[in-house]
Amino acid sequence: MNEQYPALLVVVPLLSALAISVAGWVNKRLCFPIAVAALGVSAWSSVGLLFRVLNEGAIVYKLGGWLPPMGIAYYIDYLNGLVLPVVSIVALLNLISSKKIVEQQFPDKAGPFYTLYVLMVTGLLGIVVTGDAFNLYVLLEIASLTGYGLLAMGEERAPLATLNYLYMGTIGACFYLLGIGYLYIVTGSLNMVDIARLLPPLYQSKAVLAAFIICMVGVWLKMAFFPLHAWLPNAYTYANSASSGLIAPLMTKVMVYVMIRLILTVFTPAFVFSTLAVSHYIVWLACIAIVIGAVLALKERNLKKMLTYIVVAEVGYMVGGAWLGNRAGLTGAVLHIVNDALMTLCVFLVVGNIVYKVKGYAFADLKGLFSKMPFTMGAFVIGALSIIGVPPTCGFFSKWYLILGAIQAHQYGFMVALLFSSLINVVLFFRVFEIGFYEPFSDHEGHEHHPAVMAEAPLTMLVPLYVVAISLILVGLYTGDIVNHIVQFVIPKGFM
Amino acid sequence: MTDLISTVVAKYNYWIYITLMMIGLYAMIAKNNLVKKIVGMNIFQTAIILFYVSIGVKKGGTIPILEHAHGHEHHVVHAVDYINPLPHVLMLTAIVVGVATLGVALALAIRIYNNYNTLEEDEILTQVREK
Amino acid sequence: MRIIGLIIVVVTGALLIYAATDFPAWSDPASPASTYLSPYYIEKTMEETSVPNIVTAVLADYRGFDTMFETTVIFSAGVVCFFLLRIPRREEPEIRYYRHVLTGVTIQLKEGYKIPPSADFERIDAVWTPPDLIIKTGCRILIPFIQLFALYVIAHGHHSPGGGFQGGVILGASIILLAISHDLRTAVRRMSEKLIAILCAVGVSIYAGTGALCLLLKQNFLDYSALAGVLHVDPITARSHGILMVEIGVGIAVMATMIWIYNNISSAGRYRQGL
Amino acid sequence: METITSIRPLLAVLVSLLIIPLVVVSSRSPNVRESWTFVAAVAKFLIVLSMLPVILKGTEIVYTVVQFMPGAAIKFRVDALGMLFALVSSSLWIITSAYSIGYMRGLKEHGQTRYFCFFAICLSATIGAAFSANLLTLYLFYEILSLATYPLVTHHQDLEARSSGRKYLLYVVGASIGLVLPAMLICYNLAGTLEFSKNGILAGTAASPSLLFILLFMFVFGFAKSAIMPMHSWLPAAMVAPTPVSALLHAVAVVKVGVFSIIRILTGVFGIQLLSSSHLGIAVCCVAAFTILVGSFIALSQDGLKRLLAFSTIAQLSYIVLGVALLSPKGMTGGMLHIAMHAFGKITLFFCAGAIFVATGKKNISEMIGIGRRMPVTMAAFFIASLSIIGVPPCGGFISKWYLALGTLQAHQIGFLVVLLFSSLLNAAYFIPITYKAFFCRPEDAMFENKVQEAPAFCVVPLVITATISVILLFYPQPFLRLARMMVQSITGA
Repeated sequence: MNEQYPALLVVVPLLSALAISVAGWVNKRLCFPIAVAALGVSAWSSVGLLFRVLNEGAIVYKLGGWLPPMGIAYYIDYLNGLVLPVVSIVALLNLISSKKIVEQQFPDKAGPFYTLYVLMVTGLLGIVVTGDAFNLYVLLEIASLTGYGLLAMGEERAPLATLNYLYMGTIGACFYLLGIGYLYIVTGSLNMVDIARLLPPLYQSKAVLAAFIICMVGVWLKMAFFPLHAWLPNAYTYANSASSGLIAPLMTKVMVYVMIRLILTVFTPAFVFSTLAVSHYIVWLACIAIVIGAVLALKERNLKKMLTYIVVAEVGYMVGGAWLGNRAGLTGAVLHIVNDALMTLCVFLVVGNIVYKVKGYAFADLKGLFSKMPFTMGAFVIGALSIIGVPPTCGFFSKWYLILGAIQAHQYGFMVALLFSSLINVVLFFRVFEIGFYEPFSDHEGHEHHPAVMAEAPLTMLVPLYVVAISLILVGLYTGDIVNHIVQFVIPKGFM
Repeated sequence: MTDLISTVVAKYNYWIYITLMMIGLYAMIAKNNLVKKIVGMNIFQTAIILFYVSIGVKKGGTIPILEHAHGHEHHVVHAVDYINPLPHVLMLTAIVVGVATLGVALALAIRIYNNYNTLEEDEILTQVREK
Repeated sequence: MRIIGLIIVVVTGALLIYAATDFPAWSDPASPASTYLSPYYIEKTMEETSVPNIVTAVLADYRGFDTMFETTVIFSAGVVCFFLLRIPRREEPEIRYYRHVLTGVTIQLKEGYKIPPSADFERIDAVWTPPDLIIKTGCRILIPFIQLFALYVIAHGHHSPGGGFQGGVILGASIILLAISHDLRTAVRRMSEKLIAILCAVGVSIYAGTGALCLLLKQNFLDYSALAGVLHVDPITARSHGILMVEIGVGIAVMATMIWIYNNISSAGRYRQGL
Repeated sequence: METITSIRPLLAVLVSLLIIPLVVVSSRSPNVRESWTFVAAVAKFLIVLSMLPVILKGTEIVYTVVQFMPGAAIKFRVDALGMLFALVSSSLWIITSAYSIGYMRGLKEHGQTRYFCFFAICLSATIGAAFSANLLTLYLFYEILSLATYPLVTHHQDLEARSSGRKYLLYVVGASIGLVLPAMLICYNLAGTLEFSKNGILAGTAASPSLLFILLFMFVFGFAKSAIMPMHSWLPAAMVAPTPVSALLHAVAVVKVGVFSIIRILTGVFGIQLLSSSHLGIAVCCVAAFTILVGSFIALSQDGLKRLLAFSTIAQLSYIVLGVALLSPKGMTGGMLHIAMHAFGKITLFFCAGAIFVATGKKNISEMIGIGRRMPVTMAAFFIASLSIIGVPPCGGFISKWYLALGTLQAHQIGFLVVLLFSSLLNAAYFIPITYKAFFCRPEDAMFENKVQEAPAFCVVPLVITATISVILLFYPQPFLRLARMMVQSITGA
């Protein structure tokens, strides 16, 4: 069974999604356990895959038994070996937490919700695991379509925000498809490794250049990289918290993975960094993304929307890091995919808990939360510190590599942007803490606060939250191992 | 000049797909009505399908279904006789994706119409702002 | 917005035109796309899968994994439409209308009153639509033939243009035609919502299940040659049969999803009389 | 230099974190809860003390927790300076714990469980910073300390606390992220390591003098806890905290972590060779001297007792920086010794201020005329401690000032000697009148007319103990003096 992990990873959630869909019509109570079991198997196989990659090196899995350029192959190396467990575990944790949210918000539609949820995870895992450029498009569409469905279920404004996302997402996916078409027309292949093998004589071709630009723009649209970010904040804010808890941590991060995959495997660094030599401009764009994201977040008076702008800024971190074009920067970007997925999950789970109990996420709803929901807020503090970048949480270490990369690449603008965003994050989060901590102000001299009644979220929501919060610190402490044993091998040799 | 004209003529499939695609893109960006945007999106997607299918065409090739395949005598198959099957396969996928996206987009549009009683984007935004 | 749109369109268009100058000319047999992978498919399909329709072979076998997800895409679109639109009916409306089919008399019922279940009465929603006999009868004659043709398209996909998607869409169209020519209630009475939803899942399950069966038979996922032992044929014929199995799955899934999406969108999730 | 590997430094850091769950669980019964704090404090002190003989023998204790990348790890190294600082803070934590009980219960403060938890985290971070072997570990504990102090500073949860909290964060966290973090990364990029070394890790790298200058001041101002002007104004603002917090954290742990960090930067990162050859030491001295004078002048004009003490602290902290930046062995010894001497003196002063507040509710000096009649023990302790800060016998402060003065002479910097002496005059000018008025003026407030009525014993006993230690330190300044000398010896190689 060991060698079938790559197939299990995707097929088990797919079949389970179908089973959930049927169970939704037969017995609704079965949906949740099936979903948990499916994602549990996925998580198990993804971890198993990671260990196989660590022991044996890259794995090729031939679907249908056909040789790669003819058939579709899975190609698992250190990069997706690292991203896969993150995707599956984040999805699993949020799934457990979403049980109560679904029961509260749309109990009738638990069946389709879990179906879409598991399908989306299938799509995301497939995107990460596949070695075929076109297959990636199909899986991208699965993840997107289910994502639209999940996001549109929310407040009154959710459908409109989601429709805008759908327009942008479709343009993005179509651009990607077109870019793959351009590559196909000049190379005749769809397999990523094969394309990379065929490309070098064509580096000067205008078609390859256009293919690269179109693919990048498509992927940037999907990951909400500035200035293509406008769809993200509304779409994530107005969605129900079970969906935003899945999509906010994973969708943008998986797209960053796709970008790094395109740069490293398909177009190869030789083309991207030497032939093109535009990395300076992209890094500057990333700086602007970070600064704009931070400033827009500062403007918001609403916790969830503030967090979505932080997501936009974090995308700038990763794009900038990847485009620094040196070892430290790329290490930082890859590490930040992992860390940011966990951090974002942490804060969005917190929002989920708050919405579940308080029924709102505007700043005014957060008053007195430290005494009302001390455990939730405790985890929020850890998540916030990680986003700010305080050691020993993991956010610090990816930021460390990113800044180191910026210094080595003499991109001091990027360094300043990162520090600026860290400082803004301090302001952002402590503003929230202040509201939760001080308000409502007691009328007399500060002593003898009214003991607030504790109204903590249920255990199924707290346990995943604490697993994430603790993992933020553990991942931080084991950064050295992650870098030495995994990330180091992601980056091609000869990369400075 | 003749060169230019012959290039333009020889690649007319590309010019058509680019034109169609840009029409779709423009509609998605500039139109005010949400359904018109959806229509634009479909044109956009169809343009890409046209592009792919036109890659598959081969001068002198016929549809990629082998003739006399199950006959008793063994026929030698020549690749030049048949057009490229792969783009057709890919576009079957893209068509399905297009249909699926269309369905989801329309479902969203219905939800929006239920909420705001209009599909004009500016009117919806005024309503949103008023709240 | 118009000006921004125009600028974006011009810039993008210029980039695409610029790139297109490097492309091979239209229908050039020497282009990389035509010389790299496609000769392999054209020349080997018959001996490797025993399917003359190369598109079908590539679709369901060489790139069968893509196609499985393609089916999943359409399945998820169906689920999304249902998820977003379906309004679960909790309570019956206060006033309901029934029409006596034979006489065309409309009956109004207040809450609490019921009519005996009988084929003579049909439920209508507020608006009274006159039954158009010609259209109804015409469609009722047409639909079986459409469905027969659809089955042919699915089954004959190995040898002629066609296959699961095409056949499934035609099959779905026949039911949608019923819904349009009569009303949604009639169509739903023939194929209930639950049946459609389960068929969607079953269709995709047939595809993914075939793949998983290969997995259980100690081959890679979707490697139909593993079925040789079960079907008692040689591995190449097994591939051909495997393709047929997944095409049937695709047909069922596409049909059911088309109907499901139509039902939800045309009635905005209320499942009343539809358009 | 011999080194041995031992887990004891890590234990010393963790012991106070481990009791936090116990404190939370036993929040219903305050006596049990406070006894956990005592257990942790004593355990921590004993662990630190157990390492003292090893250190005095000239051995260093090393322990690596995790290695992140070459040259950057969470790693502990206990040397003489770290030992000195850890000894001071862990011993004073025991005393402060006792005082906290008296103070918090005396005022019936809310959120006492939270208070004791964060106090424990602060102490962990302090010890961690003291034992840090490299800049990364130091930064880590520095940040933890900053954040763990925040809930203590803003303990009252009112508007004033909020604005002070903001100021505190802006200066302390803002400077560390905005200045120290990039400076640290630039260092790492230049030197490839962050491990403190005897000669300084930047010595021998290709850094230009201007870059060195910028880096040095990024560090000096970035470690804003040292309250060097212009990064000082968080300290008076932080005085809204309950007094035990001000006493231990804003006279001992937090501010001294800032100064300690600067010492590490000067000696371990830059190295005295590099500093003296590039004349950067003098630049730091000038900033410190400016802070000393201005801080003392401002203290003169303060009426709030705790604010006065805060400005006095600002000035005194710069003594330490000045001493080390003089780069002369005597001056460095004096600076390091001043960490201990000032700690015992200043904590006594804060304890007195708190005791006065608990017993009478007075915060301002102008309201304390004649208070000596009601609280003679407290005011006597106050007098002794203020003598120690001024730097006259019979108190420990005299020794460190003596060494500092010798240090200026040794470095041939007569200007700074003048600064030191003048500032001592200023110290006397703002401390002596308080005691004088307390004992020798007619009370204006009727409540002082009554007979002796001190604060609760939990408040008074600790301040008597610290005042006594202040006196004892003059006659028996070991082991602090020996540790300081060992450190200086190992740096200068003399």
